Amino acid sequence: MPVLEDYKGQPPAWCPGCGNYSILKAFKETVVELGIEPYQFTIVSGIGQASKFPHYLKCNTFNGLHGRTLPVATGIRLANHEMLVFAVAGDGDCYGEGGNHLMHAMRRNINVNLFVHDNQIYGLTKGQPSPTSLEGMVTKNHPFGVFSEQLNPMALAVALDCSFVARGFAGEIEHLKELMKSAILHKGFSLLDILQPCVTFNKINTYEWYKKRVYKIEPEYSPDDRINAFTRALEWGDRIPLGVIYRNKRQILEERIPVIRDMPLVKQKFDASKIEDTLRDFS
Amino acid sequence: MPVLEDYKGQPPAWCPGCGNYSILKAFKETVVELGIEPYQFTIVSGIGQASKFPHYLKCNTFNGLHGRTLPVATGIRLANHEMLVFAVAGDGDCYGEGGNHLMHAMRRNINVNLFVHDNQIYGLTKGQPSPTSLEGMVTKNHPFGVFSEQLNPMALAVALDCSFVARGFAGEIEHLKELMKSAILHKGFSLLDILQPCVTFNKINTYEWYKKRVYKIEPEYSPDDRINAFTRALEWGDRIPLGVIYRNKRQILEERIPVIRDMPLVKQKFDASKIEDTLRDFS
Amino acid sequence: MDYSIKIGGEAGQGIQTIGDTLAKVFSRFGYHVFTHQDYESRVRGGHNFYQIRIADHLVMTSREKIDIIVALDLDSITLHEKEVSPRGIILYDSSLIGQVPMSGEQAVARLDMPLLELATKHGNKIMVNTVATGAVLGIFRLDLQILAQILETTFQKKGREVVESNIQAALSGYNHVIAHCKTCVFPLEPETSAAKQTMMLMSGIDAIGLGALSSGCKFYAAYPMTPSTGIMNYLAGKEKEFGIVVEQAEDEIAAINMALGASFAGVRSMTGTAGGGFALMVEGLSLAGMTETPLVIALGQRAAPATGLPTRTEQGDLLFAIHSAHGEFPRIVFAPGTPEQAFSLTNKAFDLAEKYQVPVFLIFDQYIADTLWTYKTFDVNPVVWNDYRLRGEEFARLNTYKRHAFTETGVSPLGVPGEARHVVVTDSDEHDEEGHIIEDAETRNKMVQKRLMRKLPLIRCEIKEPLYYGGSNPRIVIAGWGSTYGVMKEAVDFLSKKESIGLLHFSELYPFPSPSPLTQNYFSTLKNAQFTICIENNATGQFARLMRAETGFEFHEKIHKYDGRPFLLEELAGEINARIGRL
Amino acid sequence: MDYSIKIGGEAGQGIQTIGDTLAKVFSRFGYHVFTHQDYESRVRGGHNFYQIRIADHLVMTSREKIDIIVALDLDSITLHEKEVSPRGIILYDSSLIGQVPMSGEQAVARLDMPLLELATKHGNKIMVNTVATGAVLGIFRLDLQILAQILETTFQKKGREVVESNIQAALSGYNHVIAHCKTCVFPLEPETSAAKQTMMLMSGIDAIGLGALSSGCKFYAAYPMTPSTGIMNYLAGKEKEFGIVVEQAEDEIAAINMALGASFAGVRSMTGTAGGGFALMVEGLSLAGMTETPLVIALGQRAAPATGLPTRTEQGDLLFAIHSAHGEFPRIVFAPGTPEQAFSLTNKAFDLAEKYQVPVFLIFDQYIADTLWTYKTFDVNPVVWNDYRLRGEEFARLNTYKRHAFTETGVSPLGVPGEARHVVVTDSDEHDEEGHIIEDAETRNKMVQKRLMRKLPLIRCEIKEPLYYGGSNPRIVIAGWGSTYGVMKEAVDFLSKKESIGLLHFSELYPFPSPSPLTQNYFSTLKNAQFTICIENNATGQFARLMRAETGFEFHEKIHKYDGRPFLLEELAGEINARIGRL
Ligand SMILES: Cc1ncc(C[n+]2csc(CCOP(=O)(O)OP(=O)(O)O)c2C)c(N)n1
Ligand SMILES: Cc1ncc(C[n+]2csc(CCOP(=O)(O)OP(=O)(O)O)c2C)c(N)n1
Ligand code: SF4
Ligand code: SF4
Ligand SMILES: [Mg+2]
Ligand SMILES: [Mg+2]
Repeated sequence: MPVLEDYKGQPPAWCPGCGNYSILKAFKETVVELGIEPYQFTIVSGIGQASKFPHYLKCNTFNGLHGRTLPVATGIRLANHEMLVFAVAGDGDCYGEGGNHLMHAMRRNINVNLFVHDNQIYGLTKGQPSPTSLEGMVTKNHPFGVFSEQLNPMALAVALDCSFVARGFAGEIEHLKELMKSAILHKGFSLLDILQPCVTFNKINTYEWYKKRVYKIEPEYSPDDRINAFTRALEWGDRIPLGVIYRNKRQILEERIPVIRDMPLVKQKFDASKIEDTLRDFS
Repeated sequence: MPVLEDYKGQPPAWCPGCGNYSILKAFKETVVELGIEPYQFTIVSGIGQASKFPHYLKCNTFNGLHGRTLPVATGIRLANHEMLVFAVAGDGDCYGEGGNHLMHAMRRNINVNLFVHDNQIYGLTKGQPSPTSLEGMVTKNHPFGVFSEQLNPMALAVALDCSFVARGFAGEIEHLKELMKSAILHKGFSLLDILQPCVTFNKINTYEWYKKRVYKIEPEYSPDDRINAFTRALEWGDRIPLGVIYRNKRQILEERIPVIRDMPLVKQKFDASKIEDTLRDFS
Repeated sequence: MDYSIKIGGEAGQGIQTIGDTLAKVFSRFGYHVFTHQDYESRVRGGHNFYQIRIADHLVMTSREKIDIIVALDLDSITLHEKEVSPRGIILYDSSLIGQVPMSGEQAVARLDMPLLELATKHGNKIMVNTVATGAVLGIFRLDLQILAQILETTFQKKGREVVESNIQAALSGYNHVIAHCKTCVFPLEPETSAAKQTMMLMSGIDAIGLGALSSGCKFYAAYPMTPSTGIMNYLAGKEKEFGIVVEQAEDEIAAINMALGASFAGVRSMTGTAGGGFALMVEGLSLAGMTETPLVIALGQRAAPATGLPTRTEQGDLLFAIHSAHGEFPRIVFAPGTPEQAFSLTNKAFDLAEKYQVPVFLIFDQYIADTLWTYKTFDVNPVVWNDYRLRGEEFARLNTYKRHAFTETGVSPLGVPGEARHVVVTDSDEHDEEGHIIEDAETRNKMVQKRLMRKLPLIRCEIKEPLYYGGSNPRIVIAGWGSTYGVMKEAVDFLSKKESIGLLHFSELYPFPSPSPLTQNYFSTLKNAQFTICIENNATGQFARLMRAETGFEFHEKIHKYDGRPFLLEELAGEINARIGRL
Repeated sequence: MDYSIKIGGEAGQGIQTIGDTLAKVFSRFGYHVFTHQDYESRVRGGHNFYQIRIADHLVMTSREKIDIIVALDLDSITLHEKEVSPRGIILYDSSLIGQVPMSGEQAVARLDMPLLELATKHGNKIMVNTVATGAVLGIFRLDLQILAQILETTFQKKGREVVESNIQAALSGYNHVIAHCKTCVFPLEPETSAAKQTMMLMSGIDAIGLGALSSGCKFYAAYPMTPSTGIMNYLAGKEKEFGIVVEQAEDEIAAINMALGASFAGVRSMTGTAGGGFALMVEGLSLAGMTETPLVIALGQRAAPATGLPTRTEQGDLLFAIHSAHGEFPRIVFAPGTPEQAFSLTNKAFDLAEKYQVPVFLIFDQYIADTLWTYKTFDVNPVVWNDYRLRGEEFARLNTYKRHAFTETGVSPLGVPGEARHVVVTDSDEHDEEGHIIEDAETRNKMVQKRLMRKLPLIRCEIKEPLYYGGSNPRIVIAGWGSTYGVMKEAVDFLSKKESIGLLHFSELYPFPSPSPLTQNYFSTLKNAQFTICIENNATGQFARLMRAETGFEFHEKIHKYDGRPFLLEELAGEINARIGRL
């Protein structure tokens, strides 16, 4: 059984007080509690503050390009679907640069757990608005404030019939752990959007701002109804729901591809002897 | 007043019987009936069968790259918002390669009319599945059929609070013309998804297939309610709704940017005399 | 014996079926065949053609003069009549294509035959193609038996009746020619016919697919794009038999990143695209370079920039492939000149990609992708296959593991994540041996040295010299790369009757096969020649520029073609002759 | 007089504020200033520094030896103490950074002063920066009046009280130094002080922004990426005053396509990014080439491949910029070596982009972007501004209009859509004069000739020769490009006491300024030199390769640095000396 110490990574380069620390804590505890060993999973991350995440624990890591976590994660799962795969990305990373991959990963329903550290800002590049920034937010490159409507990742995910759609908050570690566990245990593509205060650049969506607004979805709520889920997904502003918003039982891609149904690709030996036969196609 | 003859373009290179012909006819009649002159609008298209569209009429044309219609259209509108701008794209073009731009164009609410010729297939490249292809469709590169869930552009658009969301059908020219007119007259980003039989490569979604399923949304339907709209957007299969599914009155980007509120950028003269003053910033 | 047949018509009329079938018939009879295709970017209509050359000797290019035109549209006559050789003939059906205007200066033999009528008589009008195929075989008086076999295989799924009526249709075409055109006889060398061994027909694109298959490629991600789609189709057809996963990505960025993910996870992986699609993969290429993830990229050139002439050919992306992506890291670039080279270089690409953990390019083009060549056999046995990855026991046995460990060769151990308790960490940021982000100058320097400077000389040693063809000490040397091999070689054959001329063909282009004392020195051939010509299917002379950047050598002359079409034999020989003439 | 100050500390401690303020004070007093920055890719913590050089003569590079270190963290001492000159001193506050270990071999003067205490006394601990700034000025005995003005401007929004307390804090730092460190006195050349004219401070990145502004740029679309974000910030700050629209795109692909759309619609437009972002724009670049849409691209290099060292410098993307994108089309590549060049080349970029309807690159890097230079004046008047587009009456007057009409120069009329009844049509497919898709070889050939072959020689004529600095007939020539100008020039000054040495600096790189009889012949300087060295901030020598590809010339030696840091004066001079020594 792994213990927390097994997950010790590099010292984080985040700002003191950053919401990312809580997410890191929640994640480490989650994998420890689920008994998952460092070598048993891979984190794919992009570029941004959030994406430094895998360096701060210990695990297989592909820290790739800004916005491109999901294709890499998809490739890994298709090559080895016995590997537990996480994609960790920022809101800019995943909803901005990488928006197209998000849409299509949901359609594919590849069994990847996507955790978006949603600080509603571009942190690493020092404070430009992200797709989830509030309308009106003023930044150096937006002197008149943001004009685009805030992206609602939950609504987007429900519209794309994403297999598992949830929202967590860095200020609610225990609840966040529960969501992480549910995402991991859920078979199918999971989007867990995590509200994460950026204490340095986002002076609007602070801990206090979130705390005043978030609430945990009532236990009676059934995340299986898509219309209901859409309604709930639209909630934002005075009240922001935390919890599982939508869930379905779609078959995962890895189980649909005949070639890998029985054995992960990476375990299948290459048999050169059959090549000669294929030459018959050409005469 | 323009007449149909003013819109004569190159001879189309589409297959006989292709649904694109009807869309072309509907479009030409629409602009003629609205009295719009060829020089008064610009069509931006991508690459694909659909994207050859602007060559087959007469108008300002930017036939750009596969998947990149919307950024070009956005640039044109920001530079000159007195220009009426259309983006014409295929389903692969717009929902595949260009998916990210679609999401963000909806958020921006730039006043562009996007017409997607949705034949649920990649036509020009000879029959690969597109994001709207039905699950299970078998093609040369999908011998076991498509595994991804079919993208629902209507649901996606409602989730992103797209300003105008409608579906037309190439087999219903008059109705399609009405939708085109509504889209043009609507102030805000408009997505008009047009079901378009590809008689050569899509042997599933034929004229007959569509005809059996499509119905016109009842006049009592109010497209102003987002939840309702989402419910309607999810309809697909035995019954496929045609008409305006969703509509809102969001302010368009062009009206929010202070600099261009009074005059299009392209008409604003460059005043070099003010440069000297800005040097004061540096001492 | 050396005949050329051109089948012309609109897209969708099935000229490719006729062409492929004829190529198959002749190759099964043991003749050498070469075909190339010319088609527009549309699905129906327009004007396309399919050109076949049949000979009793090795052929590897198309010629200018045509012996038989099968005209399924009027353009096939109006545009191509001037190409018909004096002995040539045009087959057509005026009930299909209308009245044909009188030909120009010199009258060309024409046979207006009732293709449609015969087709309808034996079934329906689709069978026009079969009638035409039979008619061509009639001209050669070539036994229909093999055609019948082919029709059988093609139509067996549609039932006995369809097979039979097609055979009858072919026969009717055959007989019509014999009955109505006494002069339509093209003699075949008798000794070359039945006795000879059946030939295999191989296209450039299939050779790449087969090469990937034979190299243990297990993952292919791509977004459809001419002329690369054939690789995806080929491998998709082999998914089950060979345990391959083929994924159509949402865009090219996803394609290359998926391929990198799969490679990281432990399987050989590949992506393919055309120039414009590759343009979108450039950031991913840089990622492959930084993370040292093995990857093979098939890059199909077409007439550009931008969408250009999307179904046509060009050698326009050589310098792009070599210099693409920000930053500096090693890469390998191959450009096959024949399907055989396409096969073996694909294999070498997979081997080197994994051996050195670098991206490897296979640059091809629309022309080589679509051409069909004949081979007596196609040797798939000398394929190299080593598993350079750390797996299972071997991996588990290590006490410590660092993905990017400094080593003498610069090559670090490539562990398969999950196969041992070690974690495999890599990063697009500059990193330390373990794969974690760093900022310090010292580690940066060491990593650049490891990744780039140590590996590069080793990779350079793997690069073969260019192929030299011709006599020793040639007065004239022509040089080129990739798909122009066939036409250049035949041009040398053609010209060497009168001239002392040789060919240098480069298929392993980067790292550039620099002349060195260790290798046999091709460079002296070049330097000692009195006159050198660089031949490229582009406008700016990219290879000539590369040669100068690498060696300082400058060619005396350059021959460029950039209209989207390949060089034809007489055309190229003529161009070379003209340059020699100016000497 | 030539002093260097290094302010070191963690990200977020405000070392940039101290640095910028000091630079401003000295430049307002009329001294020459040069600054450069070194920072990690993080927002808080780590170790960064800001280096300032102050002199009574023009300075354009940083030096190795430091006179004053202001240490806001311990690393500033442990890492940099060895750089301190014999006369130098380290300022710090042990209550902030803890006990400082004894220094190594040679003892360096240290002043442990109560920065925090003084700050808290006058307000709060944030004012540590103000105290430190005052202390540095104390060492120079430089009147605090100008600092007071600057503090006034900086804090006026926060109210009188804040301004006052900052001034008091500065004064307390100033007085503390005078009271407690008798030896801390760095004399300033008296005649250079008050009498002299105030200098302007200009960074490379602001110079590009200002250049765009002065060239009538009206549209800027980009996705944030170091080191280019400053351009977006600068232009966004001028949106209202100058009628500019700045749009943050969803990704770099959108950015370049938006910029093309705006340019098509009739306004001057630009995008900016770093190497990795540009990698995503490559397909769009090809589109600009094919559609002949004017575009300026600011490409900020950083240490790569992939994410690399994202806040550090490199000259790694030269060959990438020149060869990026599929297909062949003309482009222009500039790489400024000073803010002044950045300004004027940005202007030239806009002019040529529109004049020839081609994409133009401004390649810069993190180093030049962040450096501050002083100028007596910054001449914005000789700016070129011609409107090459067809608008209004002029456009309407035409009988016919063809966007891609064949012309003698290859340049077709660039009409603004909507301004006349003509339609403006362009296409990423190969097209005819009107802009409609074509397939035929003849039109293709003519378009390639128009787009590429006719324009290229004209563009070539616009390219200036490299700048030569040094005496005539130098024995040694060093050469380089872009941001290394300053350090190379000072190295020449430094070395020319003993050596006959000159500098060739290339800032207009492509089309390459080929030696020609028409232009003054820089090439002979190079060829006649006994020893030539190419100096590049990269690992592979990209410029040297370009030079060889273009001219066949090969440098005798190369000096490369690729650790993400810029060359410093003594370091480069030493490297050059070492090579000369080996002669
Ligand atoms: C292709 C590309 N474009 C831009 C960048 C620069 N960049 C690095 S991180 C980042 C955004 C960071 O925001 P987010 O993804 O929300 O992560 P955060 O730092 O807020 O956690 C950007 C734009 C990049 N590295 N690569
Ligand atoms: C970047 C890029 N990738 C791929 C292609 C090849 N390509 C051309 S059209 C097309 C898809 C066509 O499908 P769709 O957009 O649905 O249009 P349709 O032909 O069906 O109208 C593709 C993949 C391309 N031109 N550019
Ligand atoms: S900038 Fe924001 S997101 Fe980044 S580490 Fe600091 S607080 Fe966290
Ligand atoms: S292939 Fe399909 S979409 Fe394309 S023109 Fe033919 S019928 Fe229309
Ligand atoms: Mg963020
Ligand atoms: Mg389509």
